[in-house]
Amino acid sequence: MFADYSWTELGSIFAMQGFAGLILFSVFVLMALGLAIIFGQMGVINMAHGEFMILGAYVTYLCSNIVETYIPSLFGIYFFFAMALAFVAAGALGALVEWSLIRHLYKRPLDTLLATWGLSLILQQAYRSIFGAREVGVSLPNWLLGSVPLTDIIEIPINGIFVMVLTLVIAIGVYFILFRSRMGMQTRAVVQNRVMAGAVGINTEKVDRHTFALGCGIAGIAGSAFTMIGSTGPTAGQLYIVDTFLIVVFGGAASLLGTIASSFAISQAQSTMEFFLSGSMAKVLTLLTVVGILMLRPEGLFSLKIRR
Amino acid sequence: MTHVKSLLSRQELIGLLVVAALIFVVMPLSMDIFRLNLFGKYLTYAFVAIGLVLCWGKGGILSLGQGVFFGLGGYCMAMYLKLEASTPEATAIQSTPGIPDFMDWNQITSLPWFWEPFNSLTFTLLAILVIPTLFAFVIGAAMFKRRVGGVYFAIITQAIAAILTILIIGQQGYTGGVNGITDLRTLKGWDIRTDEAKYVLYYVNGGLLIAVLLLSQFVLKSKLGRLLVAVRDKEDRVRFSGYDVSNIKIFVFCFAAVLSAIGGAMFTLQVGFMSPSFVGIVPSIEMVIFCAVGGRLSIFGAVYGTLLVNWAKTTFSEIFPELWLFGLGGLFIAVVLVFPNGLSGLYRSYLAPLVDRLISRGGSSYPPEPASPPPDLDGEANAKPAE
Amino acid sequence: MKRLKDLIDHRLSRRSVLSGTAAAAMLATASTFAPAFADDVNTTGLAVTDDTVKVGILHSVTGTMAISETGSVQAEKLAIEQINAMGGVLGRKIEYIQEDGASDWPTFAEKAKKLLVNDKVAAVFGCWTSASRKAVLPVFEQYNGMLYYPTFYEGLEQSPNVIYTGQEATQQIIAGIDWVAKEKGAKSFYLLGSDYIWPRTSNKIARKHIEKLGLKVVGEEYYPLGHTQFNSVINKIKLKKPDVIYAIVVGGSNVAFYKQLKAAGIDMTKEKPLLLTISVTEDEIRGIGGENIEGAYAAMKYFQSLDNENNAEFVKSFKEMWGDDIVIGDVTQAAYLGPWLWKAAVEKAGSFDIDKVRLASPGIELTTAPEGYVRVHENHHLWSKTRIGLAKPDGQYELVYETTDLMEPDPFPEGYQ
Amino acid sequence: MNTISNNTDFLLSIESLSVSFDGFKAVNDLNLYVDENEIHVIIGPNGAGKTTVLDLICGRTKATAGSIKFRKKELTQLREHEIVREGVGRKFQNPSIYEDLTVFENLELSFPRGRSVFGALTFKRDAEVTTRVREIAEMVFLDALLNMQAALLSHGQKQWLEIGMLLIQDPELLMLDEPVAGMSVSERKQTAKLLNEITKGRSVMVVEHDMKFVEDIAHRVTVLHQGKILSEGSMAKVQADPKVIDVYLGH
Repeated sequence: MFADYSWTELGSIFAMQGFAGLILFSVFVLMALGLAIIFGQMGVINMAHGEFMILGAYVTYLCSNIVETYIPSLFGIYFFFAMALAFVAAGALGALVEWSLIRHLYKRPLDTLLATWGLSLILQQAYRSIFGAREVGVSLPNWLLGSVPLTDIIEIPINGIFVMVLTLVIAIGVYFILFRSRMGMQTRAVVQNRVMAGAVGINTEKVDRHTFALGCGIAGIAGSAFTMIGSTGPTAGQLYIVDTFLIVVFGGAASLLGTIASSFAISQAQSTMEFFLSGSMAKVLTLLTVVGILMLRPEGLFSLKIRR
Repeated sequence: MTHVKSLLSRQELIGLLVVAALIFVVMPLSMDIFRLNLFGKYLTYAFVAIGLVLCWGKGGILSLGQGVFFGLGGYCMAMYLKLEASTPEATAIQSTPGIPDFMDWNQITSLPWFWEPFNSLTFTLLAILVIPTLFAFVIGAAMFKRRVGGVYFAIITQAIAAILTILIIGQQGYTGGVNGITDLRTLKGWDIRTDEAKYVLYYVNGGLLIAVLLLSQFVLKSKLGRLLVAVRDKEDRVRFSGYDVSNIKIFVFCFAAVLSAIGGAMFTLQVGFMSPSFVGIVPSIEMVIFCAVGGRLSIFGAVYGTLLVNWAKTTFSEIFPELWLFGLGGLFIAVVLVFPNGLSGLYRSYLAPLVDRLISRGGSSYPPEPASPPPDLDGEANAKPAE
Repeated sequence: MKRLKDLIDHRLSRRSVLSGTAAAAMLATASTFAPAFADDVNTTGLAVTDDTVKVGILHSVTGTMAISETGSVQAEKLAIEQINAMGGVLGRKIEYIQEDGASDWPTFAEKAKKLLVNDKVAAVFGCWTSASRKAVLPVFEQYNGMLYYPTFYEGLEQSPNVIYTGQEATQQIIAGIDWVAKEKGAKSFYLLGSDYIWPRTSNKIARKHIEKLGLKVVGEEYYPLGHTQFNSVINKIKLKKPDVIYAIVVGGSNVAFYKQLKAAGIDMTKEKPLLLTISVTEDEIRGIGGENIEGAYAAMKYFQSLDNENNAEFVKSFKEMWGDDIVIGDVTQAAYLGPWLWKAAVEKAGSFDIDKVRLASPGIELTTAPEGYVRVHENHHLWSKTRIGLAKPDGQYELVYETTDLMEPDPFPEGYQ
Repeated sequence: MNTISNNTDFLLSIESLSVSFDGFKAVNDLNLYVDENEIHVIIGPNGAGKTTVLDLICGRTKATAGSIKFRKKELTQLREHEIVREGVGRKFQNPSIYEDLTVFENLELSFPRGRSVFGALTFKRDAEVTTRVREIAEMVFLDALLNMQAALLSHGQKQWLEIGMLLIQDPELLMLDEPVAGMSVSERKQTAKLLNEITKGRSVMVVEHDMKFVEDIAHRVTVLHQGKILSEGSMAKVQADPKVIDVYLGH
C-alpha cells in the first residue's frame, strides 16, 4: 500500500500517526485515571464513570454559554475556569454519591456495579431532562481550534497538544496527591488495611469520600477536555465505559503506573492497527488482544507478586 | 413422591406451583394475545436470570456477558428460520435467489459454509445447546483455570459482549448487521406469526421454563449446589478439600450459558427476529438486574424479578415516557441498598413464615439468615437431630 | 436486475389489486348492513369516531436514538395540530397516541403492535433507524397498518404498508456525486462511514456510481457506531489526498469526526479535499458546532434555509410551537410530510381503511411541502429534488445547487448492487 | 538426628526448597523431613517463612526451586486439589469454613467422595456419609451442633470444625496453621487432646506461636528464621539453642 508514496510522505505520515497514537494515549489516560483511583484503589466498580465525565462536559457547555453571553472578553480563557468548575461539580456529585450510596457497599464490590448502573440511568435521564435529548455544541475559543503546521503534511492539532499537556499535569498531580501527600498516604493505608488505618486514627470515612470525589473530579476534567474532540449528549458517557474499564484492568487494577502503561500499549496497538486495517476490525482486534492477554495474564500488566 | 420431596421442599413446591399457575392459567386467562406474547418475551429473559442465580447468586461468578449466550441461541434459531423463509420461490426477486435477503444486498452470491448446516432443524436445535456451551467452556476454561474471578471476570465478559456486538454489526453480509435477522415466518412450514402459533409458543416456552426450573433445582439440591455456595464463600477451602474448583465454575458457567441460549431461541421464535441489540453490554447488565431484583439466590425469585422489571419498564414507559429511566435507575439502587435480597428476600422475611405456618403442622422452621440455601427439611440430618 | 424491479412492481400492484377488490367487496357489505356515518369511512374497525380519528407516533424518546428522533416527533405533532386547525381529516380531529421505542428494536415492534392491535390507530408516524423499521415491518404487514417513515435510508425495501417520506439512497447519492464530479472536477473519493447497513449500502451505491463515471475510490472504511477517535483515518486521508471525502458518519461519532478533522488542519472551506456528506443535517450541526463543519457540503432534499413560501411558513410555525432556538433538518421536514400525505390519501380515498389509503397513495401530490413539491411514487417513495448545501458557521446550509427535475425514487437500483 | 540418610523413609521430604517474591527469598534452600506418625511443629519469629512452607507443600504457592516429595511422589508439579487427593490436608490460620452452610453440610462437603462435577451432581447422602460425619463431629466436639449454621459457631468451634473437615478426608499428613489462635484456655486443652488423638496413624505439621501449647504436643520442633532452618530437634534442645535465644530475644 506504500508503493505510491515518497519517503518524505511516508515519514511524515508515520510521524503524524505516532502523534495520533500519543493523543489517543493521553485521551485514554485521562479517561482511565479517575477510574483507576476509584476502581483500582477503592475497589468500587463505578459504571457511572462516563456520566461523571459528561457532567464535566455539560459544565463546560454552560460555562461557554454564560461567558459568551455575559463576559465575552474572557472567552479566550474560559476553558480553564470550566475545567476547574467541572472538577468541582463532578467531585461534589461524587462526594454526594459516596455518602448516599457507595459507602454502604464497600464490602460488596459487585453490588456497586448494579447501584452505579442505576445511577448512570438516572444521570442520563437528568441530563436529558435538563439539557434536552440532543447533543449540545460547546463553542471553543479560537486558539484551541486548528493546528500548527510543521511541514506540508505534518500538522499538529492544538487540541491534541492541549489534551497531552493536561494529561501530563493531571497525572503528575495525581501522583503527588496519592504518593507524596498525607491524604494519599491515608488513602493507601485505608485501601490496604481499613481496620488498622481506622485504629491508628485515620478517619476512614473521610478518606473514602475524598478519594471517591477525587476520582469523579478527574472524570469531570476529562469530560471537560473531551468537549474538544468528542460529543456532549446525555448518552455519550456510555461510549467510554468499556474501554475505560479494560484499560484499568489491563494495567493491573491496583497500579496507577499500570494504567498508564496499558493506556500506552492499547493506544499504540489501536492506532497502528487502525492504520493498516479498517476501523471496525482494528477495534475488534484490539479488544480481542486485550481480552486474550488478560486471559493469559489475569493480573494485568503491572502487579506485584505478593505473599498471600 | 419421595423424589419430589428430595427435590423440592414444601415451600418450593408451592413456589413452583404458583409459577406454573401464573404462566399456564392466570396470564392466558387475564391477557389478550398481544399482552401474553409480551409476557412470553419477558419469560425468555427469565431463563437467563435463572442461570445467573446459579452462576452469580450461588457460585459468586458475575458474568456481564450473558447476552452473548442469549444472542448465540437466538441467532442459531434465527438462522434456521431465515433459511426456511428464504426459499428460492420466496426470494425469486433477488439476484441470487435462495439466500437470505440481507446477503443478497451485500453481494454475497452463495450461502456461507457456516450457514449450510442450519438448513437442518435437528442441527439447529443441537447447535442452540452446544455452541453456547462450547463458547462458555472456552471462556470459562481460559479464565477459571487461571483463577480469574470476581470483578475481572465481570469486566472481561463485558468486553466479550462488546466485541461480539461489533463483529455482528460489522459482518452484516453474514449476520444481517445492526438490523439483525428479521422477517422470520415459519417453522417447518408452520406459520409462527399467527395468534394460534403465539399461544402454542407461549405454552412451549412456559413448559421449558418449568423444566429449566426443575433442572436448576436438581443442581441446587445436589451436593454441587452446596459446593457452589462453598466456592463463593471460601474458594480455597473447597480447593483444599480436594475439589477442582475451576471445573465446578466452568460447569455452572456453561449451565447458565445453555439456559440463556434456550431463552434466546425462544425469544427469536416468539418475537420473530434477532438483532445485536440483545447481545451487547446493556442487555447483559439488564439481565443481571432482573436476577438481582428477584433476589439472586432464588430461582423462583429470578422469574418474578424478570417479570416485575419488564412490566415496570413497559408500564412506566407508556405512562411517563420521559421519566421512566428515573424509576428504573431508582429501582436498581433500591434493590442494592434497601432490599439486597430482592423479592425473594422480602418473601422470606414477610410471607414465608406465614405460608410455613399454613402448610406445616408446626414441624420445620425457616432459617433466620436468608443468605443460606434452603435447608433440607426432610433430609436425614434433620430427621435425627443429635442428642 | 431488470427482472427484479419488474417483479416487485408486479407483486406490489397485484397485491394492491387483490386487496383493493377485497376492500371494495367489504365496503359493499359494510354499506349494506351498517349505514352509520363512521362506518362508511371505516369498515375495518379502526379507532375512528364521528369526530375523531386516532393515529400513533412511535419514536425513541429515551435512549441513544432520542437525540435524533426528537425533531421528528415535534414535526409530526406540528403537522397534526395544523391539520386539526384546518378542520381535521374527513371532518375528524386527529388524536395522537405517542409511544416510546426507547431506542430498542423489539420495543418498537411491541409498541407498534400495541398501536395497531390495542389502539387500532389509522396510521402510525414513526421509526427512525432502519433497524427499528425492519423490526416493526412484519407487524405492520401482519396487522395491516400504515407507517409513514421519515428518514433517508438505504433503500432495498418496498412494503405496501409503509410510505417512505425520506429519500432512498440513490436519490441522495447520485445527484451529489454527479455534482461534485461536474462542478468541482472531483476525480478521487475517500468513502467513510459508521459501521452499519445504511452507510455500507450507500457507499456501495456511491462506489458503483463513481466507478461508472470513470472516477476513482481511493479508500473505504467503517468505524463502529459510537467510535470517537478518528485521527488514524484522518492521517490516511492525508496520505491518499482524495478530492472528496464522502462521509456517512452518524451520531456521537459525527461530532468527534468533524472536530478532529478540523483540529488536524483540514480546512474544509479550502475544498482540498472537499467534504460531501449525506448524514449531517442541521440537527447534527448543533452538536458538532457550526465552526467545526464550515465549508462541508451536504446532499439531501431539504435545508432549513430553503427560500420559498411554504418553507418560510413552516419554519415560522415550527419555531412558534417548539421555540426560537430550534433547528430543522431534512428528516424533521420529511416527518412533517407524513401526516399531510396521509390526510391527502385519506381524503382521496374517502375512507380511513388502510387498503383504500394504500390504493389512493400513489400519485398523491403535496404542493405545500416545505421542500417544494413532492409526489408519491408507485413504489411508495417520494419523487423529490435533491439539493446540495454548503455548511455555514452559523449552523445553517446555504443552497448551492438543486436538481432541475424531481429525482425518481428507486429502492432497488439496477446496476448498483 | 541424621537427616541426610535415606529420605524415602520419610513421609514428607523437602529438599533445597526456595521461593522468592520479587527478589525477596521467603524460603531459602530449605531441607525438612517429616516422619510417619510425627507431630512436627514449626516455630519462628514473624516473617520467618513458616506459613509459606505450608503454602508450598499444599501447592498454594509455587516453588522457585527444589523438591517436595510426599510418599516418593513429587508435589511441586501438582495442583492443589491433586495434592489434597494424595493425602495432604491443610488448615488455615483463620478458620476457613463455609459460613452459609450448616456444620453437617460443611463436613459432608469435605467427605472424600463425588469430587468431580458429575460425582457431585449424583452424590447421595447415604448411611456411610452420615455415620462418618457424626463420628467426626463427635471427635471435634460439635456433635450437638450439626444443624447449626456454621456462621453462628464460636471462634474456637470454627477452628475445630475446620480440623474436622480435614479429618473426614483422612489425610496422611495434616498441616495446621496456628490451630489454637484465639482460643480460650479450656479450648486449648481440648485441642491439645484432640491433636494427640488424631495423630494416631498420621503425621501432623503445626505452625504455632504458643510455646506452652507447642511443648504439650511437639515430637519435634523446627525453628525457621529468614527462610532458613535455625535449629531443629526436641523442644528442650531447641529452647537451649543460643542461636534461637538470640533471634527471639535479640528482636
